[in-house]
Amino acid sequence: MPRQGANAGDQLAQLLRHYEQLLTVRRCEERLQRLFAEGEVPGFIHLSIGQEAISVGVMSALSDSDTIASTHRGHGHALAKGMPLEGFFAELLARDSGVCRGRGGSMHVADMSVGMLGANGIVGAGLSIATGSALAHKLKRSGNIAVSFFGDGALAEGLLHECGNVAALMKLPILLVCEANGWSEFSPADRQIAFNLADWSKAYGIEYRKADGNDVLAVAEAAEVLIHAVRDGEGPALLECTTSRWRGHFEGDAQKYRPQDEVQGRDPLEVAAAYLAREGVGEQHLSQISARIDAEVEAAIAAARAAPPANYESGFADVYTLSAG
Amino acid sequence: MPRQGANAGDQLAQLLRHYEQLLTVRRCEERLQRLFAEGEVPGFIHLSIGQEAISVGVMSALSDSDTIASTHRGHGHALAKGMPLEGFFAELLARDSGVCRGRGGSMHVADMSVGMLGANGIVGAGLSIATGSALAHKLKRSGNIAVSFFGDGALAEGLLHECGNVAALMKLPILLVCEANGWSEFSPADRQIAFNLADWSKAYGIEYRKADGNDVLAVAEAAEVLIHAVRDGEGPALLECTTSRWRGHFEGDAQKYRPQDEVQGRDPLEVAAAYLAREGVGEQHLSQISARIDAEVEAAIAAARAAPPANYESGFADVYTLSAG
Amino acid sequence: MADLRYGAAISQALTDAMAEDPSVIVMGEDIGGAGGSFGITRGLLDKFGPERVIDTPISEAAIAGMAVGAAMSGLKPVLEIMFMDFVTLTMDALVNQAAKARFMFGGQGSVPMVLRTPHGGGLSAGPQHSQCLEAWFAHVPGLKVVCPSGPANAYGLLRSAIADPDPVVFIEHKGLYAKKGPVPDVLTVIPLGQAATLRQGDRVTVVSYGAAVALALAAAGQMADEGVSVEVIDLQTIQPWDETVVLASLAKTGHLVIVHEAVEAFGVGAEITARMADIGFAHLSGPIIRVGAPFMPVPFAAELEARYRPSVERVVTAIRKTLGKE
Amino acid sequence: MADLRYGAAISQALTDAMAEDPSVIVMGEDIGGAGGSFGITRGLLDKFGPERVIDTPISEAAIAGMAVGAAMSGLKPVLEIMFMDFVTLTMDALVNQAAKARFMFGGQGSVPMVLRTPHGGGLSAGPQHSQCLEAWFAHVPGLKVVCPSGPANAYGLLRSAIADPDPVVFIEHKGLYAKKGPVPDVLTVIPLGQAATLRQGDRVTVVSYGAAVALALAAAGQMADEGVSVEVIDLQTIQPWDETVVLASLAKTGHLVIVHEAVEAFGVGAEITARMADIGFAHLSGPIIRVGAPFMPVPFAAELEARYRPSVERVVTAIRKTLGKE
Ligand SMILES: Cc1ncc(C[n+]2csc(CCOP(=O)(O)OP(=O)(O)O)c2C)c(N)n1
Ligand SMILES: Cc1ncc(C[n+]2csc(CCOP(=O)(O)OP(=O)(O)O)c2C)c(N)n1
Ligand SMILES: [Mg+2]
Ligand SMILES: [Mg+2]
Repeated sequence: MPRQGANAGDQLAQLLRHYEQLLTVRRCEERLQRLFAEGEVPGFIHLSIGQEAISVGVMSALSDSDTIASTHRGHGHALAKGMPLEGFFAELLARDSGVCRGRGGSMHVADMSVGMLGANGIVGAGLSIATGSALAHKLKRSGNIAVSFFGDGALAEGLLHECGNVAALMKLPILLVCEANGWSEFSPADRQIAFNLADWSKAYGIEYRKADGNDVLAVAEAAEVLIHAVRDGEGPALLECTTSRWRGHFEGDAQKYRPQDEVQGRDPLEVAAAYLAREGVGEQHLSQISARIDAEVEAAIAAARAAPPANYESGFADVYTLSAG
Repeated sequence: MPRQGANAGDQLAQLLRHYEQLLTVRRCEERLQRLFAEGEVPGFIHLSIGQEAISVGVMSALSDSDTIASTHRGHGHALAKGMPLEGFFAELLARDSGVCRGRGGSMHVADMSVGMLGANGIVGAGLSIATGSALAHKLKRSGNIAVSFFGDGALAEGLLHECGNVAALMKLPILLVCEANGWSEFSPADRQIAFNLADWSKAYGIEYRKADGNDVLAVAEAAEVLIHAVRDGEGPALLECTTSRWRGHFEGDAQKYRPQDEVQGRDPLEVAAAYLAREGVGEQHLSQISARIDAEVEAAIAAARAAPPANYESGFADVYTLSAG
Repeated sequence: MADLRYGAAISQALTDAMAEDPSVIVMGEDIGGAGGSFGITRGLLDKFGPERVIDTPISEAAIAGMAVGAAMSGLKPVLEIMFMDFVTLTMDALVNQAAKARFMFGGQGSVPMVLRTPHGGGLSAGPQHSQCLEAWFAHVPGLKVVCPSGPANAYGLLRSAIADPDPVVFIEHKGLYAKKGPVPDVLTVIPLGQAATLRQGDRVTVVSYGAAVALALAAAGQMADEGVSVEVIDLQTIQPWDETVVLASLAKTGHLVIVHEAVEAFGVGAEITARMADIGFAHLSGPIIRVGAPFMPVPFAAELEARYRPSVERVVTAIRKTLGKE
Repeated sequence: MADLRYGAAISQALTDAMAEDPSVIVMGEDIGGAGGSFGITRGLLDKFGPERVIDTPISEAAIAGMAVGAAMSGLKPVLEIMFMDFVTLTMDALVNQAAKARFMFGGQGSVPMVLRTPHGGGLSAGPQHSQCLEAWFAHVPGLKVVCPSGPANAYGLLRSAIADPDPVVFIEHKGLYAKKGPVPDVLTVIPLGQAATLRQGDRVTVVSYGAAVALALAAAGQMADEGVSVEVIDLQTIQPWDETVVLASLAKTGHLVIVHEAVEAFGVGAEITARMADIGFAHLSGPIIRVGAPFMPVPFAAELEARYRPSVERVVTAIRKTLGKE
C-alpha cells in the first residue's frame, strides 16, 4: 500500500524509516522487558509490543512542533515522536539524565522539545490535554495539530464525549487515535463499550477512518488523509486502529484471564518487512539495520547505566516556582 | 392524541388529571415567582414555567416506586411525582416542615417516599444517580424503572456518555429525558452541543423518541411506549422533548442575552385545554379546577408560613450517623 | 486612592493581563456573551474577541484538562469555574496533571494556568453552591492557592497569578464581588506568597484570608475598645503561605486565632495552627483557636446559613478564649 | 490467634458482608473476572455471581454516582477505585452527592455506600499512582474516612463501614496487602470512630494510621531501648477521629507526634495538631511534631521514593525533637 504522490525512491526511503522506527520501538521494549525481569527497571511498565505500527504510522505524518498526548502505554509514542533513546532509558532506569530526571518513569515519559506532552497514568486524561493543545495551535495559527492516543478501554471515560463535543464545536485541529487492542486491562474491551466508533464519530460530525493497526503503511496513509483535513481547519478526526497487545497488561501480569487461543494480529515488523521485500530490500539489509539498532539501544542503556541516579533535592525546585510575582 | 387502548371515560379522566397537574405546577411556580420577588423565598430558583408538560407527561407513566433524578429546574418533576404541596412550599420558605427541613431549598427538593431522589445543583449529576437507581431496580427485580431528567445544556457533560454506555451495556431499566428548551443558562444550547440526540442514541444502541414537550399527551404517549420497553428489560431509552423556557434562567435574570423575537413554544396548558374542549370540557369546568388548585396552593403556602422556621441544631444529627458500628 | 468594587478589580486585572500578553485567554461557561454568572468577564469578548474569550459547553472536566494542554502549548489560560463546588469535576486535571507536570516531567512542562472560582456562602445558595474547598488544593504539591480579601489585592494577586509559570487556583468570594474598597490610583501587582499585616497589635494575632478578613478586622476594632490590641494578618496566598510573617507576629503576641469561612475541621486553619504549634511553640502563651464553619454542609435557610458562617462575635469569643478571658 | 494477610482480611470482610446481607454488592474495574488489580475481590464472582459482583467500564465518575443512586434505592454498594489517585474523577459523586444527601434532604436519603481504594507508595508507581488524599475527604461533612493498619482492623472496620448507613471512604495501603498479621480466631467487628492504643507509654504520644502505624511502633520500640516510654495510638478512623483517646494520652505524656504517609502540609496531622493545640494546650510540654511526606509529588525512582516516605528514623527524630533532645 505505497503512498501516492511520492516517487519510488522516496517511498522506499520512507518504508525504511518506518521499519527502523518499528524495530527501534520493538527492541527498546524487548530490552525493557528483560531489564524489568532482572529488577533493573522499577514500577509498572506497559509495553506496546505488537502495536508499534500505530505510533510509527501516525507519527510519520507529524512534525516536531505537532503535539501528542499519550497513555500509560506510551513508549512507542514517545520514541516514534523523537524522544532520544538515552533519555528514555535513563528515565526508566531512574537516572538524573532521564527525560523526567527519574521522577516520572515509564508512565510519564515526556519530551516537550519534540511535542511529546507526556505518557499519562490516568486513562483518558490525554484527551483533554491534546484538545487544549489543539486549541493553542489554532489560536496561534501555527499550522500545527495535536494528536491524542488512547486505548479501546479508555472509550468509556466521559472525557471522550466532552472533548469530542468541544473539538467538533470549535473545529479544533486534533486527531483522535484509538488503539483498539481488544483489551481493557484484564477485560475484553467489547464488554465495556456499547458503541462502535464509526457511528459514534458520525454522531459528533467527526471524520472517521479505520485502519489495520498492524500495517504501518495502512496507518500512515489513513493518518495522512485525516491529518491533511485536520490541518486544513476542517475540525477533528478520529482514526481507529485495530491491533493486538502481545504482552500482559503490564510486565509481570500472569494473564490468567486471557484465552489461550486468542488470535494475535500480524507482526507489524513482518508486515513492514514484506513491503520491503517487495521493493527488493533483502534479509541482509534488514539484519544490518537490526544490528545498528541493537547497538544504539545497547549504547543508550550503557549510557543510562553510567549516568548518576535521580536526585532528590533537585525535585523541590520543580514542585513550583517561587517567583518574585 | 388520545392514547389507544383506553376507553373514552378513562381517557377523559386521564386528561383531566394531566390538566390539573399542569395547572398545579404552573400555579405553584407563579406563586414562587411572586414570593421570590417579594423576598420571601431566598436563594436561586429556576422555574419550569412553559415546560410543565414534560414532567406531567412522563410522570403519568410512572408509579410511586419508580424513581426519578432531577435537575436544578426540578419543581415540576417534584410536584408531578407526588411531592405534597405543603412540604414543597415549606422547603422553599425555609421551614422545618419543608421536605428537606429547610436545608436544601429549591435546588434540592426531594421526597424519597414517592421516588423523587432530589433536584440537583450539579448539572448532569442526576444521570449517574438515576443509572445507579436503575441498577438497584434491576438487581431487586422490582419491575421499577428510573428516570433521569436533564437539560439540553447538560448534554455536554461526560456523565451522559459514561452513563449511556453503562446503561446500554448492562441493559438497565432507565429512561433518559432531555428537556430541550434551547438554552444552556445564558447561551443557546445549539452553540454548545455538536451532536443530535437521534444519532447519539443510535450509536449507543439506545431506543430514541422525540416528542413535542409542550403537548402533554404527546409526551405521555412517547414516554409510555419507551417505558414499556424499558420495564420489559430491553435496556435504556431516551426521550427528547422540545420545549421553551418562559422565564429567565433563574428568577432575577435580566435576560439581556435573549433575542426579543425568540419564538416561544405553545402553552402546555392551552394545548391540554384544547384537548379537553374537544372532549366537551368547557371553560366553566376549567375555572372550577383552577379555583380549587389556587385554594390548595394558598393553603399550602399559609401552612408553610405558619410552620416553625428551619432548625439549626437538628442539622448536626443528619450530617452522618454515629452508630455503634 | 480611589474606590473600586472587588468584582471590577478582578475584571480590570483580566483586562490588563490580556492587553499586555496576547497568550492570555479566558475560558469558561457563559463568560463571553453573557459576561459570566457574576459579571466578572463582562466586556472582555468585545475587547478581545471570541478567540481569546471562549464560551465553553458545560464540560468542566474537559475545559480544565484543556487549560492544562493549552498551557503546555504556549497559552496562558484563565479558566472560570462558576462555583467552587464544581471543582469536584476538575480535580483530575488540576491535581494529577497541572500540579504534577513540572515535577514529574523533570522540570519541563510548566503549566501557566489560573483557575478562578468563587467560594463561600451568604446567598442561600445551598449545600452545592457555597462550599470553600481551598484546603484540598493547598494539600497538593504543585498548586498555588490564592484568596484575596478586597479589591486592591484581588487585582494585584490576580496579575501575579496570571504571570506565574505554574498553576494557580484563584479563589474569589461571591459575597465580596459587589463590595467597594480603596485601591491605589495606580493598581499594583502583589507577589504571591506574601501576607499583609492589616492592623498592628501586640496581644493577639488573628490570621485570616478572603471575606473573613473583614470579620477579623471588625473583631480587632471591638477588642481595641476593650483595650486588647489585636494584630490582623491577611494571608492573601494560602499556598505557599507566609510563615515568616505569622511566626514573627506570634513571637510578639503569644496568642493566635485563625478565621476562615471554610469548614474548620481539616481546613486551612489546621495547617497554620500545626506549623505554629511546632515552630512557634516556644512563643505560645495560650491555646490556638480556630474560627470556621462547623462540621455540616452549608444550609439553605438564610437564618441557618447566618449561624453557620463565622461571625465577628465568634472571632471575639476566640480572642477572649486564647487570652483565658472566657 | 491466627495469622492472616491484610488483603485476605479485606476479602473476608467482603465475603462475610455479602453472605449476610443480599443488598451488598461490589463494583469496580476488573474486580470480577480478574479479581481486582490487587486480588482483593478474587473469588467473589464465583460465590455471588455477576449481578452482585459487577465489572464496570473505566468510568469512575459514573460508577461513583451509580453507587450513590443504588444506595438511595436499597442497595449497599461497595465500590473499588483501583488507585486512590483516581478518586479525582469521583469527587462530585462523593462530595456533592453522597456526603450531602442525608443532611440536604432533611434526614431522608441515607447513602449506605463504601468506596474502597488503596493509597500510598513503595511500588515506584510514580506521582499518579501513589497519593494519599484522605485529608480531602475528612474535610467534607457527611463522609466517614477509615484507614486500617493491619489485618484485624481491616476486617473489623470494613464490616462496620459496610454496615454503616452513611458513605464511607475506606482506604487501604497497597504496601500492606501482602503483609501478614495476627487476627483473633473469630474475626470481630470494630466500631468506626474509635482509636486503638497499641502500646502504652507515658513520655510521648505518637498518633498514626494505616501503614505508618508500623513506623510508629518501631520507633517506640527503639525509644524504649533508650528509656523513653512512647504511647502509640492507631486512629483507625480518620473522620470522625477519636479525640477523647488522643487527648487523654496527651494529658498523660504532654508530648505529641503525628505520623502519616500523606503530604504533611494540610494533611490529617494538621487537624489533630490543631485540636490538641486548642483543647489540649494546657497539657503540652513541647512542640507538636508531624512526620509526613514533604511538599513534593511522589517520585518514581525507588531511592527517591524511599527518602520521600516517612521512616522510623524520622519518627525517632520527631520524638526527640518534641522532648527537646535534638
Ligand atoms: C482513570 C483511570 N482508571 C483506571 C486506570 C487503571 N488502568 C490503567 S490501563 C487500564 C486499561 C486501559 O485500557 P485501554 O485504554 O484499552 O489501553 P490498553 O491498556 O489496552 O493499551 C486501566 C483500567 C487508570 N490508570 N486510570
Ligand atoms: C456542573 C455544573 N456546571 C455548571 C452549573 C451552572 N449551571 C446551572 S444550570 C446551567 C445550564 C443548564 O442548562 P440545561 O441543562 O439546558 O438546563 P436548563 O437550565 O435549560 O433547564 C448551568 C451552566 C452547574 N449547576 N453545575
Ligand atoms: Mg485496550
Ligand atoms: Mg436547556
